[in-house]
Amino acid sequence: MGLLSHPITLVADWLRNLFLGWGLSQGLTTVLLYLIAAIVVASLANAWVIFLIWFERKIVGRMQDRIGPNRVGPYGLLQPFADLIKIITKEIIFPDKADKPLYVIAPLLMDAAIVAIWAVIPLVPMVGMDFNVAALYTIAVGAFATLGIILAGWSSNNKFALVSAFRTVAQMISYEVPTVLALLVPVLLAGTMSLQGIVEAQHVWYIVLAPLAFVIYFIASVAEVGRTPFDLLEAESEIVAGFHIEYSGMLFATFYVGDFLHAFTIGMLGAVLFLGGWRGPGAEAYPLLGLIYLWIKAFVVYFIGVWVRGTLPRLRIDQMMNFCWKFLTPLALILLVEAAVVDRLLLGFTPWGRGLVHLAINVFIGALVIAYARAYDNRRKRERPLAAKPGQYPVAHPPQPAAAEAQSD
Amino acid sequence: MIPLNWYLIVAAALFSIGLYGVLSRKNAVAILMGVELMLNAVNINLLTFWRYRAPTTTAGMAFSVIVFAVAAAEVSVGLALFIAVYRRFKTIVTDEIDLMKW
Amino acid sequence: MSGINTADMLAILPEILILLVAAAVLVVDLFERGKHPRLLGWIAAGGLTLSIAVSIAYAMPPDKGQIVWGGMLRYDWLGFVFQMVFMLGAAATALFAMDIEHLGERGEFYILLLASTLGMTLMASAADLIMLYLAIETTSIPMYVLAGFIHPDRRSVESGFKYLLFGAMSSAVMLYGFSLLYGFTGETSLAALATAVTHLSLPVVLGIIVLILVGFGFKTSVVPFHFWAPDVYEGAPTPVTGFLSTASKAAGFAVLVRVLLTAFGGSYMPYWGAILAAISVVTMTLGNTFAIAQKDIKRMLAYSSIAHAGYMLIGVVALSALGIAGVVFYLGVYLLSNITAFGVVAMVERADGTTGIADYSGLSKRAPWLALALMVALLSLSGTPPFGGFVGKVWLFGAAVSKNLTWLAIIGVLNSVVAMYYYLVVLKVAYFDPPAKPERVPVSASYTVGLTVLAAAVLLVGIAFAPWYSWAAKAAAVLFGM
Amino acid sequence: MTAMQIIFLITAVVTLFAAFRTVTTPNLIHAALWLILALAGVAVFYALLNANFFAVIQVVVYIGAIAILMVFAIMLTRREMRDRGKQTSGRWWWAAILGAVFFAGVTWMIEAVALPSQPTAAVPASSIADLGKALVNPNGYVIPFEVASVLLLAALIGAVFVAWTRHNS
Repeated sequence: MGLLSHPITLVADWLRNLFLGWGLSQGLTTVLLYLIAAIVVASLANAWVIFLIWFERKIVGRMQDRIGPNRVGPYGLLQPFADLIKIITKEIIFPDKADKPLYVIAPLLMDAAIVAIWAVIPLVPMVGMDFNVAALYTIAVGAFATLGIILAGWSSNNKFALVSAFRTVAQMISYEVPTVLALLVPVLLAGTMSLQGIVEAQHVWYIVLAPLAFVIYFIASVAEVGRTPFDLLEAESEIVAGFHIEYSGMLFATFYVGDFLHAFTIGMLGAVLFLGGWRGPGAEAYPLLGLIYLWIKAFVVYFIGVWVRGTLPRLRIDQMMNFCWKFLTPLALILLVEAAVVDRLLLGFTPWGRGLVHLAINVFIGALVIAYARAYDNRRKRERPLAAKPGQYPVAHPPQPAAAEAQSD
Repeated sequence: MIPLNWYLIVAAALFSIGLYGVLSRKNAVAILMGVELMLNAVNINLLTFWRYRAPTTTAGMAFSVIVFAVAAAEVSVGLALFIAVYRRFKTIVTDEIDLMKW
Repeated sequence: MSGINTADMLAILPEILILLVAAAVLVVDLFERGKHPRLLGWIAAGGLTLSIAVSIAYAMPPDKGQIVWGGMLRYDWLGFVFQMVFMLGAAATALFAMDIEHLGERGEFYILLLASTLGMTLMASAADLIMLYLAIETTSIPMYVLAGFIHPDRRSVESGFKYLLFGAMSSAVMLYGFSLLYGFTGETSLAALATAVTHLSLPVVLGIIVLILVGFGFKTSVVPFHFWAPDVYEGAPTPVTGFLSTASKAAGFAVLVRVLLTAFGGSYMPYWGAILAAISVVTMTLGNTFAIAQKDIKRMLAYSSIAHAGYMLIGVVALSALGIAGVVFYLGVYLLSNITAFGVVAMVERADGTTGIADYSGLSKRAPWLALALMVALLSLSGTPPFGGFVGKVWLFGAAVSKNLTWLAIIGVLNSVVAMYYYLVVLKVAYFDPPAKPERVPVSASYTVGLTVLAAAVLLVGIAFAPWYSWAAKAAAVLFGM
Repeated sequence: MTAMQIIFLITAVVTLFAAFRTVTTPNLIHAALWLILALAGVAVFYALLNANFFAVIQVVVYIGAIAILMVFAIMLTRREMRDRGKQTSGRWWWAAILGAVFFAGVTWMIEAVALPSQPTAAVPASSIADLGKALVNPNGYVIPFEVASVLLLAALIGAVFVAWTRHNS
C-alpha cells in the first residue's frame, strides 16, 4: 500500500492508529476522523477560493481589455491576500433594526450549504462518502444556500435587499426545476443516484450521451448561483448589490467566498456528472491523478462560466422566467424522456454504440430547438418591432409578456 | 436501536403542537404551517411503521410518497389562495376576513 | 411482471373518459380561447354525458365485485353507481356554469371540475388507504380553487380560503388516523383491515374511528364539522356550490359507508353506529333549525344540505343492506334535486345579482318554467310525493324502523316537517308574492336543457323508482356480501 | 443508552422545541424559520430510520420548496414586514386543551397496542429500487402514482389561475 496508490487511506490509517494509541475508543476515533476529514475538505475548499478570485478578476479583466490585478506579488497573485487582510480588519456593521441573529446566520448558512455539497463529491476513486442518493442531496443542500440569501435580504431591513430576496425566491425555485430534470438524465443513464456510481458508469462521458442535458444543467446552475447573466439578485444598477447591500467585513467576505465557491462547485458537479469525474488514464492505479483530472475538468467548466460572465449582459426578469419555464423546462423534460426511451431500446449495445446513438438524437433535437427558437424570434420581431411609431424615439419596451397578456382574457 | 414508541410519541407530540397551531393561530400562513407539522408527524409515523414492522414491503414508503405529493399540492394551492385573498382584503388574518359570518 | 387485464381497464374506464374530456377541454382552450365562450362548457357537459353512456354500455361491474389494480381499487356496483352520479352532477354543473361570468368561459374551471370529479370517482371505488387518501385530496384540492374561482368577488375568494383552511386541517387529522391504522395493523387494504382490526382493543379502534370521522365528517358536512359549510356554500360560485353540496357530499358518504362497513364491520358496528346515530340527530335538528332563520337562499340551502346529511346518516346507522340502499338512492335523488335548485338560483342570481329569498317574489310570473323547476326541486328535497325525495325518505326511515330504530325515524320525520316549512316559504314567495321587478328572467339554452332533464329526472325517479332502486340495492349488496 | 438514542433524543428535543416556537412566536418570519428547523429535525429522524431517500426528499420538498414558498407568502402578504401584535386568537386555551387531550389520547393508544419494540428485519439494500418499481407496477401503486400526477397538474393550474393578476379587474 503505497502513498501514490492509496494516499488517503494511508493517512487515515495512520491517524486512526495514532488516536487509538492515545487510548481513545473505537467509536470516538471514527467520529474524530470524520470531523478531521470534514474540516480539511471545508478549509481547502474555502482556501481554494482565494485563487479563484484572482483568476476570475484576471480573466474578466482581460476580456474587458484591462490587465486586472497586477500590483501585489507576481501577476497580482497576492492581491486576494491583501484584500483578505483588509476585509478581516473591517468592522461588521449591523443596520438599524436588523434582525441580528438571522443577519449573522445568513452568510454562514449559505457558505455551509455549499461546502456541504463537497461531502458527496467523489474526489478520487473509492474515496468520498458514497451516499446512495447523493445526486438529490446536492440539490437538497442547495436549498439552504437559497435560504441564506432570503434571510440576508429579509434581515437587513433594507428595501433593496428585500427586493433581492424576492427575486431570489422566484429565480432559484424556478431554476431548480430544469436543474433537477437535467440532473436526472445522468442518473437515469447510470442507473444510480450515487455520484461515485455515476462516475464509475461513465465508460463514455455523459457529455457525449447527453450534451443538451449538460448545457441545460450548466445554464440552470449558473442561474442558481446567480451569476451574470442571471445576476438579478445583486444587479448593481437596479438594486445596488441586493441581498448583501448592508453586509461588511467578514460577513460580507463569507458571502463573497460562498459565491465563488458555489460557482466552482457547480463546475465540479458538472465534471462529475457529465465529464467522467476522476476518470482518465491511470486514475484507478494512482488516485491522486484522478483528483488532478477532476480538478482540470471542473476548472474547464468553471472557466466557461467566467467566460459567459464576462460576455453576456444581464437578463430582464420576465426574460429570465420565460426562459426557464417556457424553454429550459420543456426541453429538459423532452431530454429526460429521450434518455429513458432510447436507453431502453439500446440495451445490449456497446458503450460507444450507445453513446453515438444518443449523440445523434441529441444533435437532432438540438437542431430542432435552434430552428424553433429562430422562428420564434423572427415572429416576435415581426409582431413587436422595436422601433416605435414614426417620429417617436425608439424606446425599449417595458416588461410585458405579450403571450401571457393575450391569454389572460 | 431506538424503541419504536419513541418515534411514535415524538410524532404524536409534533402532531399535537401542529393541531394547537392550527386552532390558535390567526394568520393563514401560520395555520398552514401547523398543517405542515401535522403532515410531518404523519410521515414520521408511516416511515417508522415501515421500518419497524415491514421494512421489506413498500406500502409505508408509497404512502409517504403520496403524502409528500399531496402536501406540495395543498401548499401551492393554499398559498396562491392566500395571495388572492390578500389582494382583495389586504390581510390574511382569519378574524378580519368576515364578509360572511363564520 | 404481470400484465393488466380487461377488468383492470374496465374498472377505470370512467376515469379514463374523464381524463379524455379534460384533455379535450385543455386542447380546445389552447386554440380557441375567447372565440366561442360556451364551447368549453358544451364539450365538458357533452363529454361527461357521453362518458356516462359509454360506461353504462361497456363497464358494468360484475355483481360480486372484484379487486383490481393490485388492491388499489374495487370494481363493484357501489363504486359504479356513485361514479355515474358524480359524472351526472359534473355534467349538470358544467351546463349551469357556462353562462356565468368569470367562470364559464375559463378553461381552468372545467379542468378543475373534471379533476375533482376524477377524485370523487376514485373515492367511490378506492379499496386501499393510500388510494383513498389520495382520492379525497384529489377531490378537495381542486375544489378549494373552484370555491374561490371568481376573483373579482371577495366572497368567492373568502369562501375558497375558508374551505381550504378547514379542509387541510380535517384531512390531516384523518390522515393521522390512517397512519395509525396502517401502523397498528400493518395493512393498508380495506379488506385486509377487516380482519386485522379485530386484534386491536375496542378503545383503540374507536379512537382511530373518531380521527377518521373528522375527515369524513368534513366531507359530508355533518355536525360538529359543519361550520365551514354555510360560509363556503354562500360565497362559492353558485354552480360550484351545487356541485360541492351534492357530489362532494355523496363522495364523502361513499367512503364513509365503504370504510366503516368494510374495515370496521362485525363486532365494531354497534359502537360507531351509536356515534353516528347521535351525530345524525344533532345534524338534522341543527341544520333545519338554522335553515329556518336564513334570509339568503344559498345559505338556506346550505343548512338544508347539512340536515340532509343527517337524514342519510339514519340509513347508515340502520346497518343493513336496506339502509345503505336507501342512502345510495337518497344521495342520487338529493343530487338531482339540489343541483336543480342551485341551477335556478344561479339563473336568478345572474339576472338580478342577488340571492336573497325576498328577491324571488313573483318568480312564477317572471319565469314560469324556472319557478316550476324550483318547485320540483324544493318539493323533492322536502320529501313530498310524487317526487324522488319522498321515495328516498321512505326507504331511509323504513330501514331505521326495520332495525328497531323507530325513535330515530320519528326524529327524522319531525325534522322533515320542519324542513317542509322553510321550503314552502320560498315557494310561497315565488308563487304568491307580487313580482319584485317587471323584467323576465332570461333563461339560456344550457339551462333549459339542464333544468328540463334534471327536473324530469326528479319526477321520474319518484314515480318509476324500481329500476333505480335496484341499482342502489346492488350497490348496497356489495357491502353486505349478498 | 446508545449513541443512536442520544442523537435521537437531542433531535427530538430540538424538533419539538422548534415546532413549539413555530406555533407560538409572534414574528411570522421567525415562525417560518423555526418551521424549517423542525422540518430538518424530521429529516434527521428519517435518516435514523434508514430512509435516506426520504430524508433528502424532505429537505428538497419541504425545506427547499414548501417552507421557502411560505417565507415568500409571508413577505408578500405583509404591509409592515414585522409583526409585533398578538398572533393567537382568543380561543387559544381551547386549542391548548384540545392539543393536550389529543396527545394524551394518542399516547395512550400507542402504549395500549402491542407493537414490536425493535425492527423485524433489516432494510434491504434495494429498498429505493423496490419503491420505484412498486410505484409503476400495475399490481402495486401505479394508479395512485398516476393520480398524484393529475392532482399536481390540477394544483398547478389552479394555483397559477388563482394567483394571477388580471389586467382588467
